[in-house]
Amino acid sequence: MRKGQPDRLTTGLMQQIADRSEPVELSYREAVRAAIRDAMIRDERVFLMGEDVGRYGGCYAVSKGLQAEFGPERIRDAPLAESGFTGAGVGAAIAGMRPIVELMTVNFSLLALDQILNSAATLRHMSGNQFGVPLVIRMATGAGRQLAAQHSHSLEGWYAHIPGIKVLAPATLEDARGMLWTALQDPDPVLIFENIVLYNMMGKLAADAGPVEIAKAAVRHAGRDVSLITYGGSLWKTLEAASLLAAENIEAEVIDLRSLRPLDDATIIASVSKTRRAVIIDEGWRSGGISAEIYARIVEQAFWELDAPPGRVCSEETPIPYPRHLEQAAIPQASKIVAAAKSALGRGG
Amino acid sequence: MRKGQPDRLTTGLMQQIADRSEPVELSYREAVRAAIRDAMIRDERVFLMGEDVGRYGGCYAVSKGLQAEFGPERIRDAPLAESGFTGAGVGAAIAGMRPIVELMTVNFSLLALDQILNSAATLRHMSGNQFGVPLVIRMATGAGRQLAAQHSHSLEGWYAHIPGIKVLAPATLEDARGMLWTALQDPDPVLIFENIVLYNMMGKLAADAGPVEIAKAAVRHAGRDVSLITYGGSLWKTLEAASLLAAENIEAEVIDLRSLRPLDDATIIASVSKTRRAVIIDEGWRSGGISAEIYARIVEQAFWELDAPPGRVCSEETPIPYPRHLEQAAIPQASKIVAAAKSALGRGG
Amino acid sequence: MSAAVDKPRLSRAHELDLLKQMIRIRRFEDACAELYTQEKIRGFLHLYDGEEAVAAGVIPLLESRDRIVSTYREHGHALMRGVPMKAALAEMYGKQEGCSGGRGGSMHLFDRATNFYGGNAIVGGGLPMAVGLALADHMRKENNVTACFFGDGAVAEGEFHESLNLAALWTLPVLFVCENNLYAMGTALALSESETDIHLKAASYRIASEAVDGMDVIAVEAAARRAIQAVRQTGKPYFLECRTYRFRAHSMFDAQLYRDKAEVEAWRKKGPILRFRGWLEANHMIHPEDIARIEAEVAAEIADAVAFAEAGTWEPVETLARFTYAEGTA
Amino acid sequence: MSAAVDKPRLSRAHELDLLKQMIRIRRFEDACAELYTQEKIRGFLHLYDGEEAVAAGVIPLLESRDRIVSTYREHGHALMRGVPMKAALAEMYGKQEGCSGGRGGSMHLFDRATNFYGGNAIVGGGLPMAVGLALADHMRKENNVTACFFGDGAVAEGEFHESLNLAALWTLPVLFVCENNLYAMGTALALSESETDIHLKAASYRIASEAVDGMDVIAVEAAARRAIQAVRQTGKPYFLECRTYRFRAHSMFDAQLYRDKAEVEAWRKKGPILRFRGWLEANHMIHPEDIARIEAEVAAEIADAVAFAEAGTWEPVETLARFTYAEGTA
Ligand SMILES: Cc1ncc(C[n+]2csc(CCOP(=O)(O)OP(=O)(O)O)c2C)c(N)n1
Ligand SMILES: Cc1ncc(C[n+]2csc(CCOP(=O)(O)OP(=O)(O)O)c2C)c(N)n1
Ligand SMILES: [Mg+2]
Ligand SMILES: [Mg+2]
Repeated sequence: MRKGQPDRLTTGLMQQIADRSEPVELSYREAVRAAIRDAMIRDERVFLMGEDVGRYGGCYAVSKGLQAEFGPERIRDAPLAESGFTGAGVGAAIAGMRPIVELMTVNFSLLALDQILNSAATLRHMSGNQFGVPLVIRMATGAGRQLAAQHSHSLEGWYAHIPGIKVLAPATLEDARGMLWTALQDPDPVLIFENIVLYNMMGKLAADAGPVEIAKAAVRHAGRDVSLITYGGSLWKTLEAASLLAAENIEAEVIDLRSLRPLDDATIIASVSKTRRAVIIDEGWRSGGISAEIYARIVEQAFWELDAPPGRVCSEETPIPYPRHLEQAAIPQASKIVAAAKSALGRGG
Repeated sequence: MRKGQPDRLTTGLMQQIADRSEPVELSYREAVRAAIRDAMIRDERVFLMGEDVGRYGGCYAVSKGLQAEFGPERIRDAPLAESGFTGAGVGAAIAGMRPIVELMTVNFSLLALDQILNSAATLRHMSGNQFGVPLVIRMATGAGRQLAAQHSHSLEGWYAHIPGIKVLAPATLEDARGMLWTALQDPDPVLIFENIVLYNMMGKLAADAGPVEIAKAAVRHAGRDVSLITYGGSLWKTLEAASLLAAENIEAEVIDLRSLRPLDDATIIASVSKTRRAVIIDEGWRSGGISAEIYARIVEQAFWELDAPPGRVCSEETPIPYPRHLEQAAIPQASKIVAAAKSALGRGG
Repeated sequence: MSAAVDKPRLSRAHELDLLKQMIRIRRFEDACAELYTQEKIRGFLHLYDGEEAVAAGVIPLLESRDRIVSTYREHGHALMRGVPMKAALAEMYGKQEGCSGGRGGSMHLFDRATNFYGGNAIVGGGLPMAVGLALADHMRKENNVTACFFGDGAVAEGEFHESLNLAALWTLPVLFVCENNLYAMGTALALSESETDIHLKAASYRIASEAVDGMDVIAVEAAARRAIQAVRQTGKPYFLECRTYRFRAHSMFDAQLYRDKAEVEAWRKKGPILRFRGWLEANHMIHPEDIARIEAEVAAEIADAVAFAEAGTWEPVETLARFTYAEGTA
Repeated sequence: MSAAVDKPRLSRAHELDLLKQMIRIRRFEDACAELYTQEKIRGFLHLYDGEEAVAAGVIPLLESRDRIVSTYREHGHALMRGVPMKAALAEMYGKQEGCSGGRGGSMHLFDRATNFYGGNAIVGGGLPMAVGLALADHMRKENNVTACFFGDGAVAEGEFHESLNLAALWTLPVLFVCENNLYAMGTALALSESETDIHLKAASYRIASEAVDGMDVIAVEAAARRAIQAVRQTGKPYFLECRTYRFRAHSMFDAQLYRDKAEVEAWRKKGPILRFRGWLEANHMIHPEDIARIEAEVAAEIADAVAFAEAGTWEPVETLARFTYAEGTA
């Protein structure tokens, strides 16, 4: 959060939510905070652990105020030791707690990957179902803030390769508010990726908004001409593209995957079978990204329904550069999505 | 290597090679060793660094005898500190050396992933071409030795997602012998994955075998009915499948990708355009594996040539279990490849 | 405070039991080595031969509610903890009756019933988990101890450093037990650590520490008693370095090029079983019949375990992917 | 042995230059902060305000053939090293004339000409690289020193541990410079380390170490001279902890909820520039004209740098993916 910018107090928000009055206006950041707070209140086994989640208030101000409310044991500031405290989350989860580990950003999660892949993801299977790991790991992801090559990764789709974990990408306030609790109920490790450009997004949310299911993709905009399949930060660019296409009488259907592992094949295939054309939009690098998996699944399951090869709009295959114009050129944009959709419709330039 | 099993001495082998006499018979392990030895002799900037590469002789006996020949500075035993010594390889490469870092197995490489992705892969780009990282990282990969969930990963295809690095998968003696030197000439980081089941594979190699190019895929068996696209340890299962198919009058073309990043689209598309049918075989987990990327590229570039959706034969999406029958059931087998090829030909059961 | 910690059980029965446990581990692993050559056990097999005094000295002092995190060299830990020998062996056969349902093999013995959190095949990988187990206890104010075993090689890993710091910083009841057998595979300690006196490293984290002769089961037991007592009373971590030696190869694939036969022989003479038995004999605390009885009991248990493992069943391939996620959730 | 190390240049000219360098860094970063509010500089901007004595005390003692590895808080290091101010500022603008071609921004200043191996935005990520640079020198028997800067927060990372051990084990000429400013973002040292006396940790690796008042440029210089001399003479690593303080926020996004204004104010009174200037004045080594001259020179240099950066060019989007691989190889 930019310094000095006023931040709505979670307590006030929660009060409003508790009133179950009209929909309230809040930011994505506040929705995540409300979700954490809610979980902390509902289940005393829940705690939040990560770098600067406490006194600092979270690197993106998500957990601001929570340490004052829940104390330093349950809103636990961790030293810079990503592998250590992620592994500690694994251990605490096995022992019956419900830790939320915050890895600050996906860029630093690489330091914890051994614990995620070799411990969290394998323990239930290799112990013959004796030790499950009900751990939630949250992290920020994505480019768009000019943070350059080491701080702009979009690796959520890459993580979705790993059996044994689930991968969620809340794109809406409702999901930011609702996915956490559902993830905490899951007996297995769940990774939640919050796109950094969404934190400041404002919107309305039902005052009594609560947990949401996490198994299904959502059709965020119905259309019959082409399926635009995306998730996370790219959802909003895709919806913008759908508006632009509508102006040209192209009715795009926009699917928000919500979960990257497992993927909701049924929703994807139903849409593509209807529209017969698809474009996948993903802020990850193209080669070997989740876009390729979605691509393969569409063709595997709907080859005979397709009128054209699906398209992909992904990030350029290069580390993200610092200057704004280059950064924006590197990642998906509404204009590129429009072009890809038209090209899928044989109306390319 | 199994204890007590006789191991041909590299020196003897090299003598034969030096003689440039008839093709010699040797193992894949010996081919890799010859490649390392050759590089050490040719270029004094080259050194090998990793756990147990020296006194122990390499966990798969690849570097046996080399420390006696080149000394402990250049065949450098490293402590268990994967991130530390991989990063040291990055630094030494920037400073003008030509390190070969051995990460023992891909399973441990996760501990070094930050150094690979955030340093090795980004430095040239983010420094504006001032600092390239001419580093080669070798590691064993794959299942098949009953090493269970934490020691059986096939993540080479996953690594191929990262821009800034190259990924090689030598499947033949010739490539095991020849790719290393070419990789060392590359000004950027190159990861070489050696499948553990290949180390004991025996074969003949020209006595004067040397460096090979690494930009192209190879057609290992020509055919016109279906393209079987694979690499590494699965190549041999795929060739076996091609023989089985031949017995049923199906002529399969077998493509060995050799390089997973970059992929040689031209060779893949030429083959698929001819056969109009494809099956991709990959020991990695299916979802989000390199198989998906190849799948997407085929459809993107040859949609109108395809007579059927391509097939995939990958590993089951579960950690690899210890018992042999389960492990073998988890990974690709010739029988599954045959079935997938027939199914692509509409001759499935 | 536990009875186990309170009274040093220096009775003859206790001494005999210590000896028996060490012999039991040794004979069991001799059998495993034999079964490996018969290809009943496959994959990597890491034997504990020579290091038995550590498990035997430390583990019986833990309460059943305490927790244990181990490595791929964990047969001795599992047996001492009470994982039934037959379940451990069936696991190494890969049979469904194994303590991990046959999925894990030798490197992945798990047992919820005894709070045995596994075999871990990633060097250093268990340390953060131990910190987390202890963190859960700390947050719930449960006075359990988590004992975390690891080798000298693990000390060089970043996770060692991160875990010790976290445990001390957060005041967590972890007993770190370093089994320093002087080698990490073929890498001698001096090639792996700039400071080879490992227990000194604990000071960097303000963790109390002690080094003990790991070939002397009585010394290990005494040190472990102090250590466990300290953890239980203070809730703080403690670092115990047990200096020991591995008599056999690192795994069954190791030609042992990195050390002399003579070195191994010299250490064998200091072996924990030989030494303890000699001491018991010298003190007339043991009779030849005792040894005979122990050997017979152990042999019978092993024979039972082999029969059990042989008779075990293979998991059908149909359920291969089961337990990737909890049943009914994926 | 280098002249720079040999004779402690305690001349007035030298003292004035030290002061000037610190003022130069301070004013430059004041300008950066201003340019940030104007949105000329974007992304993360980490200022060195308060820590200038470290860079000014250490870096001039290095030879041009020596190497420097830095962090995302590296403007001061870069300027001291001789990276032209205008190239640094153009980089922060993202212009092609920047020292990294505009690709890196504030966190990624690189400069091959001065052996400046960058800004690294991964905490602890530079330590293994420093080990590798020194390894190359060691293997080629080149008597260079690699100075590696990092914060107190980095000390908790596994890579800190792995790197110190490797440097000591392999006898590599690395000067580890810990800039202990008491906070890692909002995490106070006591919440990050169980042992807060950081330099003591070097003993775990048998690395010689020293802690110095990092607000006293003369003390830093003296300690750095000893340290660099030791590294150069022995080829071994050395650990220098500089105790300092960051006056400003961690980055431009930090509301500083974790510390009192009063604490910051108290430290400001001990500021390296204030203190050194006061000392020079008390000792009549400086005149008001000197300050005026320095400020004028610095202001002119900054004005030039701003003009240069403003006039710089944007890289065309067509070359976005250039240098992902070396030209002509991918
Ligand atoms: C992270 C990691 N790196 C490498 C290996 C391969 N490996 C297995 S055991 C071992 C040596 C470990 O030595 P130590 O910690 O001393 O335990 P010991 O085997 O002596 O009991 C190595 C290098 C591994 N399993 N995990
Ligand atoms: C591996 C990693 N984890 C987290 C971060 C986010 N982060 C950036 S700076 C910082 C604090 C570092 O503190 P310290 O090392 O003391 O350096 P200082 O900023 O005080 O100079 C953190 C947590 C990061 N960049 N890298
Ligand atoms: Mg050992
Ligand atoms: Mg700091």
